[in-house]
Amino acid sequence: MTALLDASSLVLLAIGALFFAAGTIGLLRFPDVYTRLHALAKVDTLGLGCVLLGLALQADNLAQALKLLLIWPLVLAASATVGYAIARRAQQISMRPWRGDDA
Amino acid sequence: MILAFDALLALGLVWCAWRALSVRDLTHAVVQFVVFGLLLALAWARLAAPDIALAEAAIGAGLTGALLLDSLRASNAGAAPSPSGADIAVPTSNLAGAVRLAVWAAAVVVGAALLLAIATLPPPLIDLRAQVAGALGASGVSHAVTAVLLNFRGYDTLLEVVVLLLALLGLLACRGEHDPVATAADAPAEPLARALSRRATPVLTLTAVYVLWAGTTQPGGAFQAAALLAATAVLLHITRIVPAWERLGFARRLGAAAGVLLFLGIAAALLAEGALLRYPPAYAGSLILLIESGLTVSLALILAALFLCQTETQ
Amino acid sequence: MSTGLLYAAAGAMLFVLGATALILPLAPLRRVLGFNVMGSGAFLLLVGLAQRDGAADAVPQAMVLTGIVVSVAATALALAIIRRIAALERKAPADD
Amino acid sequence: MTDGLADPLAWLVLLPLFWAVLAFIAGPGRGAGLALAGMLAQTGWALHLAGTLLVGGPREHAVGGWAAPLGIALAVDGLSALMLLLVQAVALLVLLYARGYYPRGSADGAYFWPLAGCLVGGMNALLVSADLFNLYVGLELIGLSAVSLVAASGDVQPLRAALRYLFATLLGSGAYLLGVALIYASYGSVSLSTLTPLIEAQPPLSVQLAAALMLAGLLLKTALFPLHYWLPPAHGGAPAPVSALLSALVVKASFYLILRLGLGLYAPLMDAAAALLAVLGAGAILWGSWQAFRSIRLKMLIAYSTVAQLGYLFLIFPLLDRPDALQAGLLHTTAHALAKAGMFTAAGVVVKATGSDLINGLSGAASRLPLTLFALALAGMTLMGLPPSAGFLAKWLLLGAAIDAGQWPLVLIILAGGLLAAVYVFRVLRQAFMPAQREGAIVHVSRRMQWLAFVLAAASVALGLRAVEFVQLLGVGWQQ
Repeated sequence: MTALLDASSLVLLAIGALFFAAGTIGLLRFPDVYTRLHALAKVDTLGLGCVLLGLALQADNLAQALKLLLIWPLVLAASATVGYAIARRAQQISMRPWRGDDA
Repeated sequence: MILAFDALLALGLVWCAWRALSVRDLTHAVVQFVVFGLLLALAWARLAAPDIALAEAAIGAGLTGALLLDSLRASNAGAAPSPSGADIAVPTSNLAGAVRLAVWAAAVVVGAALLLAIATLPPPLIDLRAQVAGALGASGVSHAVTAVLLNFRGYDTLLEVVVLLLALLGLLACRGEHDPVATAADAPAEPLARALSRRATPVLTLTAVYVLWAGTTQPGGAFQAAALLAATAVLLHITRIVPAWERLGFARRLGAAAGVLLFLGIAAALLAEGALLRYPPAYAGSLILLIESGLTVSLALILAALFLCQTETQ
Repeated sequence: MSTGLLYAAAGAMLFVLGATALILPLAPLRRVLGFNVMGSGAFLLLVGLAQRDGAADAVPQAMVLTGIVVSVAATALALAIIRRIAALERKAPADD
Repeated sequence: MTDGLADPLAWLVLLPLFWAVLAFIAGPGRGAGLALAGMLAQTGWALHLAGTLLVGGPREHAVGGWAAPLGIALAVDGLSALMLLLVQAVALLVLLYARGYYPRGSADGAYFWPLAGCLVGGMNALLVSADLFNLYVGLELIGLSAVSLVAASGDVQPLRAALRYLFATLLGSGAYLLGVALIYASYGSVSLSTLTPLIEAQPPLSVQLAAALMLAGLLLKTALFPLHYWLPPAHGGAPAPVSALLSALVVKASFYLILRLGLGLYAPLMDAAAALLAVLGAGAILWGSWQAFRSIRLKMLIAYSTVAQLGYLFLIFPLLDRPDALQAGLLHTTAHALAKAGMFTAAGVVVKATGSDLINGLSGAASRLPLTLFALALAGMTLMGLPPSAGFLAKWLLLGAAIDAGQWPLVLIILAGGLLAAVYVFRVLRQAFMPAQREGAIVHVSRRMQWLAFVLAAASVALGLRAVEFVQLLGVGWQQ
């Protein structure tokens, strides 16, 4: 049983780490603010979700696991708001979205 | 492996601090500083100091960062664009250059001496940890940091909350009588941010109460709870739900001072027990919780006022 | 090298960096940043060295909590003075 | 031995904080009566404390009932009891003066009362503390309230001075805090009574570095030449009651701490620093006097005179193995505090009456404000060191100790300093006795303010007549 839990938690953590890595590379490599936000959203939703689920499986008791899982919706709400605010501001100051190398 | 992580984090801290102090653009510098604060919170967690990590994230990075950003916004909002990066410019005279060089040379010497002193440090003669552990049972709380903060060294804390109240006094004193207060500027509030801050308020308040209550047995306490409440007020302010505080009316002054007064009063009353802040062991727990509850309200009001009463510079 | 010593060394460097920025005639806001970095460095050194054997020590931790609150108080006061100066200068520019 | 509810140590710290907080709640411009009642009670407590000390010797107070090193200890000996008395007496008189200076309901002094309470509370906390970290909190309390008081006048120039002062004081306490961190790392305690026996003549590098950092930080706060750059604009630009508090008391608080640590904790290390401190002190006397002589504004002259007079305090360090030197230092601290408070309050009267701070504008002041000019002259007597003032006695003792030790350069500096003080004091007096060029309007200034300035200045002279009791109290807790 514990072996199964450990294994699944390991897999979830690995998937989470993968999304974090992908999102970070996207943040560094993408050409404009809108695409970078897009990359970051992956980190917060899928990446963090997987990591939290993986950690919850390792928790000592149910209360601890629930507290860990509670982080997820809170971060989701915050990141959605912040992402929206940044994109809106970028639009307000007339930042044009990237349309390929000719832009 | 874990030491490698620590080394990376330590390097990151120094790098972020260096960037915050050296990049040309001040906005960039402040953002860099907030990142520094968040990394610092991680470092505190690594040093087995979750109380400090909480305080650093909420006060050091959070509130200080918000204050700094708001000051930048206020100074950039006016007509005259201040050359925000001018301070890093090349020294104008030879003398200024020489002074700069001398300061840096002194800094390198002091830094090297510090590192050498750290490397040659003898083992300490006294171990207070054993004494703290020994006296913990009589302190009224079971969390060691809270016991030191409110009992063994409660007198420090008493003076420290006066320092915080003093900062508010200083802010009010240097503000002109008819100065406009900060009226978070031009653009209308983000609708989504408004919705979020409305919904977050009850959650944050509840969390603050939990953090206060938890402080007696585990990391948390009045300062962290107050920082959460103050952050709520700041959030409500920057989303234009709560206006700036034109003046600090009697009720707000009373609220900001009541916790401090309560702390002072309890400290004085306990002189009857033979010494300042000498809690009778049977009542220590309740008295500490009473002080912490009062402090949470007052510190939250003070911290919020430090943000909501700043002058507008336009 | 223990975790505590590592962060203490980082703290020493932060202190020196921050103090340098506080001394040099930079923009006031930059010096406020310098002050905060300097304080953080001193705090890290205090706790890091006290815990160089690896065990947590509540006494310096409580001192740092006190110190953080003092730092935010000083920062708020400094910013209030800076903003007030800026406001007055904007009202009556160039009387320098 | 505990006094329970009647413990003077605790009340000297608590009372000013109480009235500060209550004055804040009462609102802008209020709290003067409360402050004065509090100050009166504190003066009573300080006298009572001095009395018990003369009978029962030094006393301690373990806060929270926890003995050091776990808890924080408060401790008072002759040195701190004298300083406590000085702080309460000067603050009481200056606050009485401030009540006339800030008209009721004016915006100017709106937050003076609570800020003054924090300042006095911070100084008392510093004077009774025997714990290095607690001393740090006390230093910050003093520093931030002093800066706020300077900033409170709300004009650009004082605000700039306040910012400069704030950065200096924060740098000073930062260096001090790093020293505390190094001490805790080396010994595992911050209690003075625990640490003092542990430090030997050849301590580890960390302790030497800690001593150097703490000394440097405190020197910056005491504004010892060449670290005085922040003082003249702050002390010269603040309103008169604030200048008086800052120049008379605040710089002395950090000097007290240097003395306290130099005589106790770091006594084995002080030999290395003593010569340097004396040289800087001599520099302060020469440079401060020269700048005072060159000032065109009265309050700047008095501020630079503070820079110069602080120099004397550091001449005592190479002579500290003689009991005379400590007595001279404390006598000078007290005499200068009273004289400087008298000078700044008198200057405040002059500025209010004539509307000008220029020394050239003083012409005719002697005939129009005779009492105030008499106060300036009396205070000047103390600064010059003319008998029978306490300033004379301090310099006499110091001179004796220097001759005794064969420190001829010090003798020369002490004598030259008195002459230089005479030059700048007479510059003011001469101008005041010149006939007025034109009859400018004189604003009426309350008699009470004029008398208070006079009382402060006269006290600096009269103290010389009570020197026996002074020395007796100072001796409590020091083996002579």
